[in-house]
Formats: sequence, C-alpha cells, structure tokens
Amino acid sequence: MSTSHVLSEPVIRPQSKRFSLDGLQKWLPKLVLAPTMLITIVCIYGYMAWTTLISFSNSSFLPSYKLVGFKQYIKLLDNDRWLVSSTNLLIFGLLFIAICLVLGIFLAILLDQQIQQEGAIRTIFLYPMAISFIVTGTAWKWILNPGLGLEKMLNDWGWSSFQFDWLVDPQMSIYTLVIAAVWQSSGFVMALFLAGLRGIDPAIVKAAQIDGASKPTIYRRIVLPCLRPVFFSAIIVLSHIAIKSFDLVTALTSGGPGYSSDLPALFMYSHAFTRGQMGLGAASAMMMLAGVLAILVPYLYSELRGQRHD
Amino acid sequence: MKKPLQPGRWLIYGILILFALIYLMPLIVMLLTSFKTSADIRSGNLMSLPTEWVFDGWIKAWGSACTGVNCDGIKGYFWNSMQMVIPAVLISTMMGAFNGYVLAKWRFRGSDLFFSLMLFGCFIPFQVILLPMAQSLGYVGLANTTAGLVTVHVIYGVAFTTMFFRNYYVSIPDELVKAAKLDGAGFFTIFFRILLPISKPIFMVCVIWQFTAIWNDFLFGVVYSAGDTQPMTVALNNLVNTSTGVKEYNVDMAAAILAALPTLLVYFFAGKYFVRGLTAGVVKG
Amino acid sequence: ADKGEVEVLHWWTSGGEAKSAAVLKEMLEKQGYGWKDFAVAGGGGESAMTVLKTRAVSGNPPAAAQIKGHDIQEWADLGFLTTLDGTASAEKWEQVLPKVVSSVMKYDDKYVAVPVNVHRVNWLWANPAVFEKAGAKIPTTWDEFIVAADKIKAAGLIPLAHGGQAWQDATVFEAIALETMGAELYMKAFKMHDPDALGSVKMVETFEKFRTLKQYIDKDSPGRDWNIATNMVIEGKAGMQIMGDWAKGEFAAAGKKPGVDYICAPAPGTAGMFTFNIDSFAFFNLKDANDAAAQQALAKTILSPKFQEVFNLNKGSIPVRLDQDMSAFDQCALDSMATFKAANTSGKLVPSWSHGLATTSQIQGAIYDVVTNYFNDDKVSATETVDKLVRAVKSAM
Amino acid sequence: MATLNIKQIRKRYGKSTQEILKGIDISIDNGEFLILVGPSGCGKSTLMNMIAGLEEVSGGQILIDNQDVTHVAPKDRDIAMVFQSYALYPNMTVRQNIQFGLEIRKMPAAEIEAEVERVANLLQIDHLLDRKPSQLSGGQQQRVAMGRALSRRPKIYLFDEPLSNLDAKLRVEMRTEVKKLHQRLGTTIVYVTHDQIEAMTLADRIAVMKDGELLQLGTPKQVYETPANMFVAGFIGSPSMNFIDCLIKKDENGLFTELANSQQQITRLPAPDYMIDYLGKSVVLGLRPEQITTPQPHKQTDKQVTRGQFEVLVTEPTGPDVIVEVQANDQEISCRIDPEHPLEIGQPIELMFDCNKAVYFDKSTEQRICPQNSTLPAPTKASAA
Amino acid sequence: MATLNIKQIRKRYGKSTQEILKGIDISIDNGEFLILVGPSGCGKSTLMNMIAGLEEVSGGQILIDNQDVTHVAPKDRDIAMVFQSYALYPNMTVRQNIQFGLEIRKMPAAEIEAEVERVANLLQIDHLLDRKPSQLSGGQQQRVAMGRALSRRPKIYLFDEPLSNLDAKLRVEMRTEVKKLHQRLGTTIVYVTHDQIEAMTLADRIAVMKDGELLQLGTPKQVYETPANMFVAGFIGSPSMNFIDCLIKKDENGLFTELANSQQQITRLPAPDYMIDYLGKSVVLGLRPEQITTPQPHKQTDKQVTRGQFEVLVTEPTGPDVIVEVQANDQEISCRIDPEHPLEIGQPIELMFDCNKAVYFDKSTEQRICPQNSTLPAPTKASAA
Ligand SMILES: Nc1ncnc2c1ncn2[C@@H]1O[C@H](COP(=O)(O)OP(=O)(O)OP(=O)(O)O)[C@@H](O)[C@H]1O
Ligand SMILES: Nc1ncnc2c1ncn2[C@@H]1O[C@H](COP(=O)(O)OP(=O)(O)OP(=O)(O)O)[C@@H](O)[C@H]1O
Ligand SMILES: [Mg+2]
Ligand SMILES: [Mg+2]
Repeated sequence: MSTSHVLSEPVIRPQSKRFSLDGLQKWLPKLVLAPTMLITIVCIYGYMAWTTLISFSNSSFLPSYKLVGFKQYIKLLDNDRWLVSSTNLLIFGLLFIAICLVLGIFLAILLDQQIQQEGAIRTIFLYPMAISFIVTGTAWKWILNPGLGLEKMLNDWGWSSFQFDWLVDPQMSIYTLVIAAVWQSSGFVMALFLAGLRGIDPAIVKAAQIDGASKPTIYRRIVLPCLRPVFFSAIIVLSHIAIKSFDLVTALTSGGPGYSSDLPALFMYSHAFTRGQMGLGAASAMMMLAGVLAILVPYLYSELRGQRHD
Repeated sequence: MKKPLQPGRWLIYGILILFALIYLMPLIVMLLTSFKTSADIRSGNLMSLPTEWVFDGWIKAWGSACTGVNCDGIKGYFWNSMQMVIPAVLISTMMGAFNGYVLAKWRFRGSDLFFSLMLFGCFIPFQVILLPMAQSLGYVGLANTTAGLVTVHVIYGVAFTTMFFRNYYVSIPDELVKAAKLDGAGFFTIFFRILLPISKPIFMVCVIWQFTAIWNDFLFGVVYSAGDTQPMTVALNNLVNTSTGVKEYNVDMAAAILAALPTLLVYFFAGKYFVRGLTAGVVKG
Repeated sequence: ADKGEVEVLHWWTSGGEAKSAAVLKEMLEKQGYGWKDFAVAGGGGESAMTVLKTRAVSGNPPAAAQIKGHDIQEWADLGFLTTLDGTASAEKWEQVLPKVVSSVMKYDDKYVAVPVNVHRVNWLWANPAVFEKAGAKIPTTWDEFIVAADKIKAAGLIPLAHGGQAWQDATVFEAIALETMGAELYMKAFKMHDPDALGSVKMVETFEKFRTLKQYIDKDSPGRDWNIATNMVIEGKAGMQIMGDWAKGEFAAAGKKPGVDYICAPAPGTAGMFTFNIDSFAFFNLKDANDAAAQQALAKTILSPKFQEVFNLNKGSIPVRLDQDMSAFDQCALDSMATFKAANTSGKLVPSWSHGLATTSQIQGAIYDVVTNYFNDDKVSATETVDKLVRAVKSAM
Repeated sequence: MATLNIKQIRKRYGKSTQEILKGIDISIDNGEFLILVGPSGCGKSTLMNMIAGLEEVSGGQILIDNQDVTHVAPKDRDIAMVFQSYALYPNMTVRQNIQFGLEIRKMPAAEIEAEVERVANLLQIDHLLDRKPSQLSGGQQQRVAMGRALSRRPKIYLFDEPLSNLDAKLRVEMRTEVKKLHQRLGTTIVYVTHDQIEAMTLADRIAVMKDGELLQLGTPKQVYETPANMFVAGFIGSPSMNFIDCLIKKDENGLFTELANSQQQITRLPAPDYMIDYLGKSVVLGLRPEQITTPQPHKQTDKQVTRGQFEVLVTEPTGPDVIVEVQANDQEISCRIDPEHPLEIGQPIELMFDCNKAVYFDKSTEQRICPQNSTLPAPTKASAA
Repeated sequence: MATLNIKQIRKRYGKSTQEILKGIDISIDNGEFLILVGPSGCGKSTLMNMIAGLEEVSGGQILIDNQDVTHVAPKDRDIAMVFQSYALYPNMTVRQNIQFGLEIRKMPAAEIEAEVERVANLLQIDHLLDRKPSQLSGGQQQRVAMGRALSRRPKIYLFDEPLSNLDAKLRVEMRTEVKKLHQRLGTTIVYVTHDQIEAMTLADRIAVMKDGELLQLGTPKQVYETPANMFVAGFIGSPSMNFIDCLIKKDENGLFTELANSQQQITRLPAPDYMIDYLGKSVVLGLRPEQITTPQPHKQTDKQVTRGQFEVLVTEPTGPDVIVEVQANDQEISCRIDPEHPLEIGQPIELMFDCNKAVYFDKSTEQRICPQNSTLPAPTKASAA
C-alpha cells in the first residue's frame, strides 16, 4: 500500500474555510426546508389568516374588508343546510376512513402473498383514482340508480326482491357517497400499505413465525404495528380526501336529494363562489378547520411523540 | 420442491378476483357505454351489451368533440396536461423527498412542530385559497401561465409528498445515515446515494398520488391556466358537464377513459417498483 | 391579430352551442380580430363564475364573459365592466331590444353587457303518443294537468319526467308559482322580495301544489340530469316535462319533430305568461386599446341578426332582437316569440328567478335550498316552509 | 424434547445454481445438545432456518420426532430460535418482545408475567423491560433475543450465535444458564457458536461444517483430539493446531519425525507405531500449541515427550499465557508459554513437545491417519474434497 | 494518525435523566491502539458514536489533534468506523458498499478498484463482491462492514466489536490483519471487543468501563496483573479471577492467608509484606485460575508456591485445559488443569497455588491494595462507587 496516498495524509483544511463549510452543512437541512417553510407560511397560513379576516367581514360577491364581527358565524349556525352538511361529514368521514383503511390493508395483505399477476390486480385496484369523477360520477349515478343500475339489473336477472335505492333516499344518500369514495380511494390506501409492507424486515416475520404466531396474528401484532407511520400517512390522506370531497358530491348527488347529502366543501364552495356569500363561505371554511384542528392536533401530537421514542 | 397449492391460496385468489370485479364494474359500464350509439344508450340497460359496437364515441372524443369553439377533441389537451403534470409531479415529489429526509433524519428544534403545521395546513379547503392565490400569482406575474399552475400544484402538493417521505424515512434505521456520514458523505450525497435508492416504493406511491391529483385536478387547472394551455380535465369537463344542450354519453365515457390512460400507465409502470424488503439485512437488531 | 384580440369566457361547450360559438369566432375573425377561447362548462356556469372571479382578482379578466342577469349589476357595481354605449348607439340597441332585456344589460343606465338570446322557461313538453295511450289531453291549466297526470299514471307510465336537482326543482316550482300567484305577486315575491308576498297564502298554496307533483314523478328522479328526463318523454316512458326551451335540442337530436313527435305547450296555467332567461355577455375593462376595440366589435357581432339566428336555432331559444326575421325558426320558437312580445306589453313577462334573472345569487341560492329541501323532505309542512322561506330570503339580503 | 433428523438436506437460494447446503445428514437424539460450527458463510444459519421452517428446502427431509415436517409451517413445529440478527420486534417493548410467544400460546397472564420476570432476571435485563429495542445496546438486544427464546418451552431450541455480542463475563454466566436450562429441561438444542469454549463446554456433540458439507460429527473430545481431517483440526482449538510437514523415520526406539530449528539442529519427536505404513513418507504432524510448552519436569519421564531449542519469532501475551511463534522445519509454530518465562525475540527458547496427543494427516487427502484398530469411532463422514 | 482527547464527556439520551456516560476522560496518543472493554450496556458504543460525531454530546469536549471537534460534522472528522450493527447500505452491492467512502473522497477509479480488490482479498469476501448485503451470512456482512472501514485511510479508526460474528480461525486471521494494518499505517485506533485475547494482543492500552465510568486505563499487562479494583480484576481474564475472602495472618515466615477445604483442612498461602497494614483484617484475595494448577515440580522451590488438597465440584473441559471448580473457604474456586490429569467429581485433587501474581483487595472499597512504593503506575481513576 502506497503511503504517498492522498488519503493517508491527514487533510488539514484552512480554519476559515472549514468553518464556513461547517456552517453551510449545519444550515443545509434548514435551507432545504426553507422554501417549503416559506410556502407554508405564505400560501397556507397567510391565506388562512386572510380567510379568517374574510369570515369576519360582510364579503359577498367578492372579498370586502368591512368587518362585521361574528355575524357570518351566527348565520352559519342558523343555517339548516350547514348543520346537515357537517353531520354528513362526520358520518361520511368516519365511515369512509374506516372502510378505506380496512379494505386497503386487507387488499394490500392479500396482494403481498406473492401473487401472480400482482401488477395487473394492483392496477385494477388503483385505477378508480385515475378516472376523473367528472365522468365516473355519471357511471356511478347510473349504477346506483334503482331504475337504471344494480337494482334493475338484479331484478331483471330474477332477484326481484333486491332493493337498493340509497341514492334517491334522503336518509341514505350519504352512504352512496361513502361507497363511491371508498371505491375511488381504497386502492391508493392499498398501495400505501403495500409500499409499507414491502419495507418490513422479513426477519421479524420469521421471528414471529417461530414464536408460533399464525399469519393473521403476525399481521395484527407485528407487521401492522410496524406500519404505524403508514397508518399516519393513510389517515391524513383519507381525512383530507373526506374533508375536501367536492367533485364526488357534485358528480354523484350534487348534495341531493334536497341537500341531504351535502358536505361542507360543497357548502363552502357554493356559498363562496356561486351564491356570492363569500363571508359565509369563509366562516364555514374556518369552522371546518376548527373541526379538523380539534381532531387532528391530538392525533398529530401523539403520533409525533410516539415516533420519537422508537 | 414446490409446495402444493393449498386451499388458502385459492381463497386468496378468489377474494382478489372478486374485488377486482367489483372495482371494475364502473369501468365496464363506461366501456360498454362508450361503444354504444346514442340511441342505444337512450334505450338500453346500462349493463347490456351494445346492440352494435361503434367506435364513434372514441373517435369523436379523441379528435372531433367540441370543448368550446375548438372541435378537435381532447387530443390537443394531452400535451397541455403533460406540460403541467410532469414538472409539477417531479418538483413536488423531489421537494417532498428532501423535506421528508430532513424531517426524519436531520431533525432540529421545531422541525416536528413545522411538520405538524404543514400537515394541518393541507386541510385548508382549496376553494378558500383560490382568490388570494390568484392575487399572489398576479402579483408575481405568473397568473394564467403554465408555470403559475405548476407552482400552485407544487405548493399544495408538497405537504403530502413531504408526509409520505417523512413517514417512510422514520422507519429506516438511522445507522445507515450515520455510516454514510462517516464515509464522508454530505447532506445531498447521503440522500441521493443511500436513501433515494431504497425509497422506490414510497416514491411510486408519491408519484401515483401526485400524478393522479394533478392530472385530475380541475379546480386549479381551470382557474389558473390560460385559455390555450388548459389541461385535459378542463377539456373533459367542458365535454361532459354541459348544463344545456345534448349529452353524448358515449363520447363522454370514451373521453374519460382516454383522459385516464396516462395515469393508468403510470400505475402500471410504477408497479414494478413495489419491490420487496429493501432494507432487510442491513442492520442487525 | 394586431387588430386586437378578445378572450371570451363562456360555458357553451357542447354540440350545437359550441358550433354557435365557433360561428361567432369566425365572424369576428373575419373582421380581423382575434378570438381566444376560454370555455368552462359546468353547473350552469358555476365553475365559469369561479374562474371569472379569480381572473378578475388576479388582475387580468377576460374581454367578455358570459354573465347572467343580476350578476351583471354586481360586477358593474364593483367597477369591473366597461361601457358599450358607443356601440349601442351606433347599432341602435335601444330600438331593437325589448326594455326588459335591455334593463338587465345596463348599469347606471349604461350598456355593460350584450344579450344573446331569450329562453322561455315555463314550457311543458309532452309526448302525444303517451297522452293518446292514456286517453288524456295536453293540459292547459293546473287542474287539467292533475287529470291528465292521473290518467297517465293509471296507464302505468310516469306522468312527469323530472330530474331531482335543485335547479330543476326550482324550475318546476317557478312554473307553479307563476300559475298560482300570477305575474304580479310573482314579481313581488321573487323580484322585490316583499316578505308579505313571500309569506302569502298563495305561496303556501304553491308549495302544496308543488308537493302534489311528487306522486307523478318516479322515485328514481333524484340526481337525474334534465336531459335524461327529457329522454324519458322522448321514449314515451313519461308523458310530460316542465323545462325551458333548451329541451328542444334533445328532441331535435333524437330526430323528433315539434307538433308531431312532441308538443311544446306553456306550463299549465301560464299561457300568455313568459318566464324569461337571458344569456348575455358582460364586457370587462381592458388596458390594451386594440383589445378594447375588438371587444366592441364582439358586442356588435353578438347582436347582429345573423349570429342571433344561427345561435338561437341551435340553442332552442329566441333572438333578442325584436326585428329579427324568424322565418328559419320552428313552431315552438315562433310561439315563444309571439308570447314574448305579447307578454312584454301585458306585463306578464317575468324574469326567471331560478335562472338568476330576478334576484341576486345569494337569494336565489337561499330559495333553492328551501324549495329543494321541502320537495325532498315529506315531513315539513308548506306553512313551515313558507316561514323558512321568508327567513332565508331575509337573511340572504 | 424431541429427536431431530436431518436427511440429505440441500439448499439453493433463488435461481442460483450454487448449492449452499450439499446434502447434510444429522440425527439428534432426544435432549441432545448439538453445536454447529464452521467458517463464516458455510451454511449454519441456513441450516438452522431450514430446521425452523423459515427457508424452503431444496432437497431432503427434516423429521422431528420421526414426523416429516419438511413442509410444516414454522409455527407448528414448536421450535424456539435466537436469530443471529436478533430480529426483535421494533414496535414492542422488551417485555412485549419476550411475552409475545407466550401470549400466542395462550399462557395465563399471571404465568406470563412471572416467566418474563424470571427470564429478564436471568439475562440481567430487568431494568430494560419497558424500553424499545432501538434504545438498547447491542448486547442488550442480543439478550432480549435470547429471552424471547428462553421464555418458551419448545421441543427444540435453536440458538444462532446467541452470545456473540456479550462481554466475556456475562457470556460465561449465560453459558452456564444455558447449560442449566438444558440439564433442567432436557430440551433438544442446536447451537451455533464461534466460541471454542462454548462449543467445548456445552456440546454433547459438535458438528463441523464447511462449504455446505458436514465434515465431522462427534463429541467435543473426539473432535478436539481426533479430528477427521486437517480442516477440522485447524478449525477447532484456538490458537490453531500446528501443522508440521515432516518425514516418518525409524530407528531402534521406533518411529519418529524430526524438527529442525533455524540452526538446523534437529529435535526428534516420537511417532506412534501405526504410522509404520508411512515410513519414509512425508506426512503432516498436528500438534496443538498447548502441547508445546516450556519444559515441565514432571513430564520429563514420559517417553512421548521430547525437548528442543527453537528461535522465538513472535510473542503474543494473552493474559494467562503467552503465545509464542517459533521457527521449526521452516514453518512458524505456535506454542503456549507461561507468562513468567523470560522471552526475547530472536533468541532461542527451550521447548517441550508432548506427543501424547499428536495427530498425523495424510498429505494428499488431508485426512487424519487413524490407528488400525482404534477404539475411537470413525468420523461420520469423510469428505474427499 | 492523530491524537484523540476525550474530556469529561457526558451523555444523556433524549430527555431521560439517566446519564449513560458520566464524564469520561481519555487521551490517546498518535498511533495508539486503544481497546475499550466493559460490560454490555456500559456505554462503549455510545462513546464511539460520540467520537465519530454521530451522537450529540451532552457535556465535555472531544479534541482531535488538539482541535476541538465537539461540534464538527462527522464527515469532517476523517474517521472510519465499523458499526456494531454493520449498517450496510442495502441498495448497494458489497463492492459498492466498500467503494462508497472512496468515491465520496474522490479517489481515482482505478485506485478504488485496486483498493476494493485488496480489502476484499484480505477479508476473504472477493467472491461476494457483487452480492447485496441481504444475501450474505452474518459473518460475511460483518466483514463487509469491516471492509468499508479498512478501505479508507482516516485519521482515526473506530471498530465496534468488528469480529464478533466471525469464526475463531478467521478471527485470528483478521486480528492479525488489523495488527498489521496498525503497524503499517500507525493510525490511531479505538477498538471495542469482548474477546479477551483480542484485547490483550492488540491493545497498546485498555480502557475498562463500567456504567458510563472509566475504571482503569492501562497497558494490557497492567490491567491484567494489577487491576485497579475487583471489577476490573473480575472482568478481565476468562475464566474470571477467583475472589477469596480471607484473613491476613502472620507467623515467623511472614504474612499468610488460609484456605480451608471441605474437610476444613487448611492450606496456607503466603502473602506479601505490604499487606502488613491489613494484619488480622479480612481482605479479598484475587487468584487467577491459571495460577491454581496441578503441582508442577519445577515451581516447587518457589517460596510463593504452596499446595493443598481440594474437593472437585465441577469439571469443564475446554480443549486445551479443563476448568475445575473446587471448594475452598466455602466458596467455589476455578482452577486450570491439564486435560491429562485424572479428575473425579467429589474426589479431592491436589492443587498448587502460585501466589507470585496474587492480588489483594480492600473488602469495603473493593480497590486493589497496592504495595506502598509500587513501581506500577496507579490506575488513572479510582472509582469510589
Ligand atoms: N437511543 C437510546 N435511548 C436510550 N438509551 C439508550 C439508547 N441507546 C443506548 N441506550 C442505553 O445506553 C447504554 C449504553 O449503550 P451502548 O450501546 O453504548 O452500550 P455498549 O457498551 O455498546 O454495550 P454492548 O456491549 O452491549 O454493545 C445502554 O444501557 C443502553 O440501554
Ligand atoms: N438470500 C441469500 N441469497 C443468496 N445467498 C445467500 C443468501 N443468504 C445466505 N447466502 C449465502 O449462503 C451461504 C451460507 O449462509 P449462512 O448465513 O447460512 O452462513 P453461516 O454459516 O451462518 O455464516 P456466519 O457464521 O457468517 O453467520 C453464505 O455464503 C451466504 O453468502
Ligand atoms: Mg450465520
Ligand atoms: Mg455496543
């Protein structure tokens, strides 16, 4: 081995240069995060502040800055449709997130069993995401419509007692949204979990097998708990989808029958933009955010704390 | 020696196929409809086969359907969408990857707080930011340009991509980063040489998410794009969402499937990166 | 084109409409102006309005945008609109446009918008074959309507094709309201928002009649698009539909002939009355002088008889020009034109609130909510609903 | 407690053509303690994994209690295993890691608690029970891995280098615990280790593997004293056995070989009579370092003991002893010297060779040359490689 | 090559109040080979990580070449490290793993290739260069981890139990390679090991840690022969030193202590004169197993050597020796016996005690009792704990 090797000589860097390099290295992570920080501060929190301002104004057709205190909020709470849409969100959100998670995990686990044609099946599960609801909404409307779709088809095939008229039943219409939303999003949850499953160290699974755990137990007790960060991602994504469900409602029920399947996003949009009640729309957006805050913050807190201990 | 196929495997395949069929149902309806004539659609059952298979819907959707005064179908919008989607997906994914990397492996005081703030921020309804964003874009001169649209997609996509990557990276052992640090690798080298190569699955998840979200986005597309750079979805919407006038469902369905093709391709090709167990056997314990 | 360019925001995107727009473009280009198309379809222009607002806020509004009814006043009020008075006087719009129409187009007595067409909303579309089968005749009054509907129902068919969407509910409700309340009270309630009129007995009656309709509608109607409903009439599954004259396009597309395969009649009890819906373009302040010139040219072209003819033939509506040559139009359109002119003088020409011609979008939306909720929720009574209506309108003002 | 029969087990990873295990045959009695040794990468862990059912078998059979379990799921084999890589459950605390297997087997909660306490005490990790694996040191993690296995009472224990990351003192303690456990429960144990002392003190039998083949299977004494071939001889024992090329000669006192020092002075080493067949031939003499020491007067009378002067090349003090390399027959030979003894590099030292346990190997086959009528059992398998 | 000064280094993980390192002071000379030993979990890896800059320092300073590097980024410290947990890059082949650090430091491609070849050869992993880490056995992975460090020429090498998963033979070879490397390059090395022989043969100095404190820092000989306290004495050396409670007595021949066997027959062990202060007091006598053997005639004349009969409790053959436990002063005492010697459990055996290297400890402080004018340097730090 040649001792004249470049590396064998201790590299003594000039103090000043070394210092500045160090400084840069130390700041790099923050530097990299800086654009996102800026974006977050301006384009999210800045606009959020703006929206807050608007929610206290009497803005109607376009923003105005004449403040009116809590008037818009009072109006909002007095609004039947808002009450309906916020309860709907609760029902829809819970069901949608729960079903998507269960189905997503279930399918991911099945797909993880060294399935032939995995690629094709995975694409089938995922494809609903790809197709814009602008159009699929029509297809779903047909399928769910008792006079056109599933009910008629099964009736035609001889199962005459089959009845499925949720779409036109104001009591049930919200659940059709759940069906369509699950259809659209569960594939992504599946993909998210599949990616997570693929990162699990097989040795751990082996250890559990040796411990005598059956496949379901291994998944329940070992693998899924290891996927905590994935759950975290999935829950955030799903609740985000739930809260912002707009295309879906517009396409499938437009909030109907009546406004029985209205959701806050639709409420907010139609008031802020279509109906020229920007103040009210802003107020509803703030209420939505407050709701999210109440649910999300404890979750975020526990999740981020929990991970620090791992 | 291959083990015999057990009944359990049959069950698994059975369930998978059943679900695949359920998932496929709307697509089947759409496909069948796209091959029907208008008259056929008006009269027939939605699950019934077309009395006569016609490709008019497809041809029209692709090349001659009107989406405004231009009656060239949706083909011209593909390129518009591509121009927007590709940079937006790449930039937001890369930013997300970097952010996730910092938030998972280079934590500093307040980084967790920032992450929470960012996540919370993405729950802001996009509708409320339309106007202030428009104003800001106008201010910086990006209003109604593709660059502006890309910017908007990046801004509102980056929270998610960051989350995906961060949550993926927290479960990758810190020892890898430590080893690379000692090997003399700096911030970027560690990222590009060590972490990125083992991020394929999450990268794909991210791309799937972003590509789909941006490709299918209508709201930002319609609001922030200029007239002749409108993305696909605006065209599709124009094709489909007429409130007055005659609806041609076969064209609509064909257009929708055509519009989804790039995304489907992404899914299919993304798929092979869902490889198994990349970190296995890296770190003892 | 160095002569200036207009960017036009509109939601004429499908079939015939798009072709009409193309004609407009062509006519403009022939004059040497450029046309930058900006089509945004959806929900009666909801998306287009959103786009328009953001464009305006970001400081580059289009040259012209398809804006309807009351919104024109709002935009003008905010100072976004430019005046077309020059063109108007040159083209003598005052003479050719009916007053009801031109008043909608003016802000502060200045033209800021140009009308394209006039839709009649209170039409009843009927399939004569169904009526024949059921032994019914085309109703002209509410009572006749009930009789006919009962007969069709007895014949095992759907009497009224309807799509359960808020605006369709409102369209039907509006027709009943006009029938029940008469033009004067209608105007008081829906244009002036007189609480007495809104809370009147007639209003209660309107709601009650509205509910009786439900029994003539099939249970699958919620969410149905209007044209699917129209198709039910075309195919003879249903007997009638109450819908604006744009429904004619569906009949035409199915190759049906007016008077033979289908019948257009005024909605029951509204003969001689005319609920109008006007499509129009408003014109925005532009910085570039060339573009502003192009803008004026566009305004002129829209009101040109040639475009009026082409466009309205496609759209099913009637031209706004009183001096229009109607020879190319079908019977329904001729009827419509005649009624329009007559109603204009008899005071039975009323703006359609359900299509945003009578009132602000806030109030329109508030009424939508009340109407559609009532129609879908059998538990609320008509009186309760009327109370709610009064409150909702008040809170939206 | 169970018997374990491994029959012609073969293994090939994935699509590669290379065989990792080339037909291993081992049968282990009820309650036997088998130690697997072999160079790194020879296939020990692979074999363990296959016994446990964690790797597909490419050929051969595995029988537990005479039942073919080749295709039985790991969970149904009733085996506990300590993984070389620990494979702790990262999401669980130490306590949960240990009790997981017990919960699965539906042990009552109170018993589980007691058992966890007991095991944690034994492994000296009781203060760590509520930590996550990532918060433990390497040796602590290894002990948790050990605890996970020890808390169970399976038919067979598999230990894959379970003590490699423990300090010497703890390792001795743990070794004793394993021995006690084995004595108390009599469970069949297969144990991989690289630690000579562990192998020698724990094993009922030792299996020596190399490149996927089994070279020798015998008691520690057999393997140590009568290795089947040069590989085993060199592999077992640390420092390694000295292999000295020499010629078998004969004089009136019988057979002998010669060692030349750097000055070409000759020391004669007596050779056993059964080497007569190799008279005049070159063989390899195997002498362990502890058989080459400073002269010990009480052994002087032994006929099998001789002395000679050799030049010191290297000295390596290990604490209790000094390993000294000297030059003999132009080779380096290690010997074990009392640290008290004065040593100087380059200087001669007087050495005593105890040939009682010297072994001889055929130079071409590398097999040990056995006494014709030896009472020692022949090695189970003689590799011709 | 560099000096390394560790000054009052403290470490606390996260928000926990428990100090893992409690003020460690070590200074290492240019080119010195320091071995860190200590019980599992005592903080060795933590200290290594802090030297490398991979863990935040909670208190104290680290100086390399007299430059404060406490807050310098790891990559600027020019250190190579072998991780206890390997930490191989999973996406890279073995070759890429090894050359990564060289590429980063912009070594020319040809040199890299040569270097990888060299290291791979040395570590006997040349046939594995194109495999991914997950396709390697435990020992092979460890060698790759080793290769990653050895391919570089840093100022300081840190090795954290680098050979723990290798077989004995390979370990000896690797040990030699490390020694050669050190001799050739003279790089400063800090090395953690649990292997006694490794510690004794490689180290210039050994640092013995316990619970985050440094108990003794000295040459292998110092640590082995004059341990600072009972902990060090018991920790270094395997089997462990025997600690025998006994009284210091005196007769005409000088000081002595007594060992009683199970029949209460007394054996006298001579004690050194400096123990006079403890006359009549109870002390702990430390005798290593290799100092208790079967009688060796050539030592009989030594005054410090005595003999006695003791009952055999347990025998443990380790190959070269048998470790025998006998009962003395109601304690179990290990001694190292020639495997030839006939042994029977329960029967007495005659033992020879060589008290030349016996050490004595104060019973309450557990510190070694030093000769007043000892020439041996005092231990760097005497823990009062
Ligand atoms: N991330 C952590 N959080 C809390 N405690 C930790 C963490 N890492 C290590 N420890 C604790 O710090 C102590 C020292 O750990 P360290 O890894 O330095 O031990 P070690 O001396 O290397 O032991 P071993 O020989 O077992 O590897 C241990 O008791 C361990 O439990
Ligand atoms: N997944 C794999 N794919 C291909 N080869 C593999 C794989 N796993 C192990 N091997 C190879 O199989 C051989 C045996 O590996 P094994 O882990 O059984 O060795 P080992 O005897 O346990 O070694 P060590 O003492 O180093 O742990 C090794 O040469 C290794 O490189
Ligand atoms: Mg192994
Ligand atoms: Mg350690």
